[in-house]
Amino acid sequence: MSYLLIISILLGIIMLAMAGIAIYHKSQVVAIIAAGALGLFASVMYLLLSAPDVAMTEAAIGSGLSTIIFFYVLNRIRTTDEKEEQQLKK
Amino acid sequence: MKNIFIIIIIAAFGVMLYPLFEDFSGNDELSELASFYAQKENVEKVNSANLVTAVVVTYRGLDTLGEVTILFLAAAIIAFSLRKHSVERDLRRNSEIFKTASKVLIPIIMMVGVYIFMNGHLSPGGGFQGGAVLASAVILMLLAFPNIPFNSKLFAYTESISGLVFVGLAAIGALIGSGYLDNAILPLGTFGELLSAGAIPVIYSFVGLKVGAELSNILNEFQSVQSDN
Amino acid sequence: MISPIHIITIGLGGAFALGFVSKKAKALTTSLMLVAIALMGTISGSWLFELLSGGTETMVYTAGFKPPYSINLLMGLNEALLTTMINFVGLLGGIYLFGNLKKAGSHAVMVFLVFIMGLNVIVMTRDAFNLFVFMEVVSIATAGLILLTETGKSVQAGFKYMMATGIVAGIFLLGVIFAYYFSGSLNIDDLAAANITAIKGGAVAVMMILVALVLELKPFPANGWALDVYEASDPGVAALISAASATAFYYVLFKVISIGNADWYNIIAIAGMITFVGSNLFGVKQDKARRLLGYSSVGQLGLLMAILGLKPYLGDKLEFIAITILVSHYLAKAGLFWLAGIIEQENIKDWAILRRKPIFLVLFGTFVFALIGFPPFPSFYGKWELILALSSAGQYYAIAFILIGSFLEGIYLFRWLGYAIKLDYTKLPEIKIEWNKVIPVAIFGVLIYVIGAYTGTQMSGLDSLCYGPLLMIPFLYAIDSLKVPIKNTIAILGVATFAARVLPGLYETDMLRFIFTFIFLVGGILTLIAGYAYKGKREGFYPVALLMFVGLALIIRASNTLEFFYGWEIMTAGSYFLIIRGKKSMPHGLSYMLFSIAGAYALLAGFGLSFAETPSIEISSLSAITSNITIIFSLLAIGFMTKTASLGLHIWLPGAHAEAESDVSPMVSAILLKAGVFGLMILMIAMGHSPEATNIGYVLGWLGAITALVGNLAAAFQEDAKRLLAYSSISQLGYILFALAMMSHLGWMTAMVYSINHFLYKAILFLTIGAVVMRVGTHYMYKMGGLIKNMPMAFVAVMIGIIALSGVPPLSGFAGKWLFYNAVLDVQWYFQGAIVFFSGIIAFLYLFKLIYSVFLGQLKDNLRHVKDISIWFAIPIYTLILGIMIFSAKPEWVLQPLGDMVSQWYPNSALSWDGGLATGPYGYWNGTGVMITVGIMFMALLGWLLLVSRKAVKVKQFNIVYSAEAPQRPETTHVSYNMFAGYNKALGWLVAPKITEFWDTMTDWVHSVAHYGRQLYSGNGQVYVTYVVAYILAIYFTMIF
Amino acid sequence: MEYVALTVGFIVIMAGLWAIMTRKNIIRIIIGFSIFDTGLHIVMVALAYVKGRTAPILDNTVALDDAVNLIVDPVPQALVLTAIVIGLGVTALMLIFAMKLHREKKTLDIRSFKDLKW
Repeated sequence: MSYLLIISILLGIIMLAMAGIAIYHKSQVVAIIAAGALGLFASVMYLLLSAPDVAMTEAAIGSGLSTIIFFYVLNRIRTTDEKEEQQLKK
Repeated sequence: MKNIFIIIIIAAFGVMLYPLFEDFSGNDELSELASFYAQKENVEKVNSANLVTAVVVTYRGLDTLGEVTILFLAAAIIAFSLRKHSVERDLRRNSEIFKTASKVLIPIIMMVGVYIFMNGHLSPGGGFQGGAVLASAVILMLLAFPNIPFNSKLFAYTESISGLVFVGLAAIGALIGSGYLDNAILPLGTFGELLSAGAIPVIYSFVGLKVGAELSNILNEFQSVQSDN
Repeated sequence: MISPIHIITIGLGGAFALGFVSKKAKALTTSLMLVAIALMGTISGSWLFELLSGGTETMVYTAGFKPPYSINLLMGLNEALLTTMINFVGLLGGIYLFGNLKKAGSHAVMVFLVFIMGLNVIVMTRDAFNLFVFMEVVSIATAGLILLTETGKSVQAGFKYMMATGIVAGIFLLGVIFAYYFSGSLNIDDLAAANITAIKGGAVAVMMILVALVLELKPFPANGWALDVYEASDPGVAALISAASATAFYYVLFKVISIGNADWYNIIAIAGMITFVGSNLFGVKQDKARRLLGYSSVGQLGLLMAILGLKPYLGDKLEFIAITILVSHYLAKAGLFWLAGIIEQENIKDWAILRRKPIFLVLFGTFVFALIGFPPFPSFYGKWELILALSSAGQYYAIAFILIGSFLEGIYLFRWLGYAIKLDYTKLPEIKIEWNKVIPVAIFGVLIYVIGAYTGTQMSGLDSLCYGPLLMIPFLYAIDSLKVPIKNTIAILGVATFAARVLPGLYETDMLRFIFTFIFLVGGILTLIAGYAYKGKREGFYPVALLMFVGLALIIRASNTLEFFYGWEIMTAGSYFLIIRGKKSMPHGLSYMLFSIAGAYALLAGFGLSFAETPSIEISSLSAITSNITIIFSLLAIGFMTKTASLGLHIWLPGAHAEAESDVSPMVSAILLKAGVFGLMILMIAMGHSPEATNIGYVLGWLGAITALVGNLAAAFQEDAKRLLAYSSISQLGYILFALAMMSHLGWMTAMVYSINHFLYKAILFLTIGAVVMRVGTHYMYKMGGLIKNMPMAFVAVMIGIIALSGVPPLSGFAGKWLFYNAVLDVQWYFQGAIVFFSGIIAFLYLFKLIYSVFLGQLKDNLRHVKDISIWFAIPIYTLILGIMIFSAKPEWVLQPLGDMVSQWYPNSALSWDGGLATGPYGYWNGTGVMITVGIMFMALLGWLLLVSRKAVKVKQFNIVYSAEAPQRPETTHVSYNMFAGYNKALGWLVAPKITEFWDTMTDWVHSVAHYGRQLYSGNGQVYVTYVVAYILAIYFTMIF
Repeated sequence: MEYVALTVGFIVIMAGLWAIMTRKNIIRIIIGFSIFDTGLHIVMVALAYVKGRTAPILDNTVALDDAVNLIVDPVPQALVLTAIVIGLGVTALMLIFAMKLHREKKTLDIRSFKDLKW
């Protein structure tokens, strides 16, 4: 077994764990971060698979920008929810 | 109960994927298509050192045109569907350190972005990656200086001009070159230099600008959207 | 020629350039977009023109490399046609949505333009991954367009759409990438050549690609999301999705299917047929207009999918069939969605609003008939060729599925049309007319006729006369705002001109056709004369009446089955509109239409099978059939018997005839029913001589006898005069069926005498009773009575009518009876003959009731001052009476040449004629002689009666009826109220509405299946995704096992 | 190694599907789509790999003359590039829908958006 193989298996396990967190973690924020991390680990794997272009794209777009967009939306949804709660309290 | 049904479905899906796995045997050599791209005389026809870029911009340039269109569409849809809601900025004060750092970082990040898409035919990266980096500079700006006016017109014009240049170059290829998106309408230059590979760096630069502008627009719309209540 | 690639240049360049136009110049932006689409359309249109006029198709290469190294696009005839269609509907759809787009601003305009451009590319591209990219472009643009009019529902629908297409796109991508892995190419043509299905993994990859494309066509049941989109998005957008997207995606499947192996055709055919039947079944229960259109859209796509899947059996007809049905769907569905947007009524019952602007109703009707596949629309020819080709290939299950699906679609479409025509609209608002919305609908409405006419010219075997006379209909519609007398004169002149051209030649050559043409056309003229009695405009009557008569004339003229079927459908459409004009006719119109469609499909299947036997569509070639006779003969006979209303297929008739207008009842009873008789005769002439047909004839004989009995019994128990006559028609047609089924010389002579007779007296009776009803304002006989003094003309007419009907000498009914007994003795059908004889006696019951309770007895107070029937009714009535007299006195004028003709087919035991004396195997008879004898006897009796009655004492009205206290409901004391209660007790079980119950149960069953079935669409987007995945798996596992 | 990647890719795809079909929160469902996409990308890159070869960029280490024998397949990589960007567009749009749905009913539970049915 070459060390590359071992690394890739480790990466795979981490990625599956990330996917699990993204699906099942109670906190939305953690879930979104986990989904982004899944993309980041995937881009490491792309590097191993001799695909630097893809790795860059996945890191910048697949995990970077989409995570940011997720957060923006989550933030909006939360603020409305909070406002409502405040209104309810009043 | 319902989940059991879905477990069965997913398991069946796995069963369906299995033959793909079973008949997968890795690659020992390039496919016929890829070897064509890697052959010397063909590489010289396009003259791009990064073969992925050659494929993306030239051989499969029509896909890239579609891809740019998708971002364009997404930006347009987000723009017209969120426009109805009031724009009201979150005027939070940011720390001075963050602001100062941002002032330094933003130009650097932008430079990096430009570098990435201009060298797309030589090294990893290209218009999309560079554009995304540009957009991240814009995010930083939005976060650090939430009250500076976002000049959406500038972005819109950048987007339109870049798109038109892309389509225009493509059409010129069909008119004077040997086909739509032919990169040989500009001099191919010397292999491995910045000004080589014909229209590729030009196209990729404009793709970069366009993607950067579109992503910035999208982010800005998300940033500025405020709920009705 | 401009390279087709510049469709992309214009579309995308235009979209990008719109960013420069000021955000405030919204109208300008939208107009520029329309210019861009028009330019794209010009390019594709010019290619279409070029390729149609013999140009060669062109392959566009990009990047200066040949495929598979770069992406290529093809502009062939199919691509040119489809891109032209897409751009055209895009242009009109853009005009339609002008207001919405303007309001939403330049970004929405860009999305619209890119949507149309993307559809163009997916039609043209030959590269699998490029297809993926532009499919994504289209689905994202679609999601954007769904947001164009933002309601809670449209957002929900959009999200479900994105979820479903997200999965579909993922599966497609997975398939493409593995196809590349196994074949080394992304080019569709290379993938087809590579035959990667030989490897199991390759087969899975191909399956994923194809199943994703199938899913894009919204197969049942994985299509809940699509229905939501159709329902909730703006109708202008739904029109584009249904017309433009569906067209493009259908073509994608069309070109990509070649990468699969032969099994795939079966899978797609089955998926298509399940979709067609399933979604039309669920549509039956739907009452929201746009969702119903969604069901219909999905169903039509299923049909198209099935056609593609049946490619191996369709041969070179495939493209013709697919294009005609696709074009009909494209025009009709876009038109219907646009209409839905104009009138803005969600419930289909509120579509009665269309009558506020009758031109919209015409458009609606046009689209409905085009969807079902009536002539002269393109889909008619498409379905015809489809069924013929499938029959030739022996694909009977496919035929059954397609016809059942079409029938189900007919149920809801015609119910809807009925609502629009009949329901009250006075409480509904005015229609807002926005010209940018009306013009596209109108253009599509006109186009569908133009394309239909063009398709007709492409069919071999269709005489140009088949659509020439049809031009009368638009003309009559155009002058619909004139008064009745003018239009009536024009209509009569039209029919008369046609009759004058056709009839003289036929008398010499073809007595059979002469008689039927005479009944159809001269009968038409006579019944039209009654129309002068109507005042005002009588809007819409003349176009549809003429439609029926043209159809009838076409049936007679038809020399091949296509022409025959064409005329049959025209006649059905016309008679449907005539019937549904009656005040309470909505349900009856629907059941008439449904039985007619079912009958027409039986005919279509029969013609298809006969074509498969002979390969010819000539009617004469029916006689050359040697196998499958039983099934072909039965199908055709059933088809014809829906029009003759034989027992079991009769339930539409009483209501339809009774509720029709006074002059329409004779048209649909005396005249229209004969179309079925004519059809049966044509059938038996061609195929009656085989032993199989003789066996069926035996069954038909029994059926005719029972129909005669039950019809007469039911007639006897009616309180409604017109309903009584309607049941009487059923029974008389039973006699005719019985006589025809004997398939002997005497039998046929009997049938013809009955037919002529029935035409004469039923026209007289319906016209007279209709005229009486117009005066007294009720159908119920117990509300009439004693009218003899006010209406002597009507009384005489009814009396002559019932004498002719009952078969008492001297009128022609007697000739019929005489021939009948001879014929029965000849073929030795004693038992059936006895039933018919018995039912003849029952006829006296209702005839007595008819004349007694209407004309004799006490005159009602409220009817004391009614006038005699209108002179415009009296003229045709007395002309017909004259006809009866002539026919009774000189039957040899008609029967002798007819006999000669019948002898061609049935030479044995023929009648021999010696002047007026007819001699059969069991006796002889002389019409003139009988007439004179009976005349003398009648005069003698009458004289004696008059002599005796001078001594009669008149009884005062009040000494019986009001002898005790006043009854609760005075009408119940009328003698004809529940007149035959005793008979009803004895024989009523025979007419218990078993058959009606049977059909009701069938209807309920269909409805409850639809009701429970459609709960599959729970509305939860996640569940729909599960369906999509399950659908993929289902296909996968069927492919394996 | 490519086997590992392929296996992981397939499992991630199925995990994404699982999330899409079982999670009730719309944001989670969109995350599911994002996971599903990532899985697809991993599979695509795995298919491009050629044993022991380097990236398809012709620089000093990869001689132009012998590139055919030195590099991995650039085609799937180019396709993934496109797919990633498309995925971003789709995700952004789905999130817009999520925001609008939330605005409508103040909830993100997919089961409460069943106004259209039958």
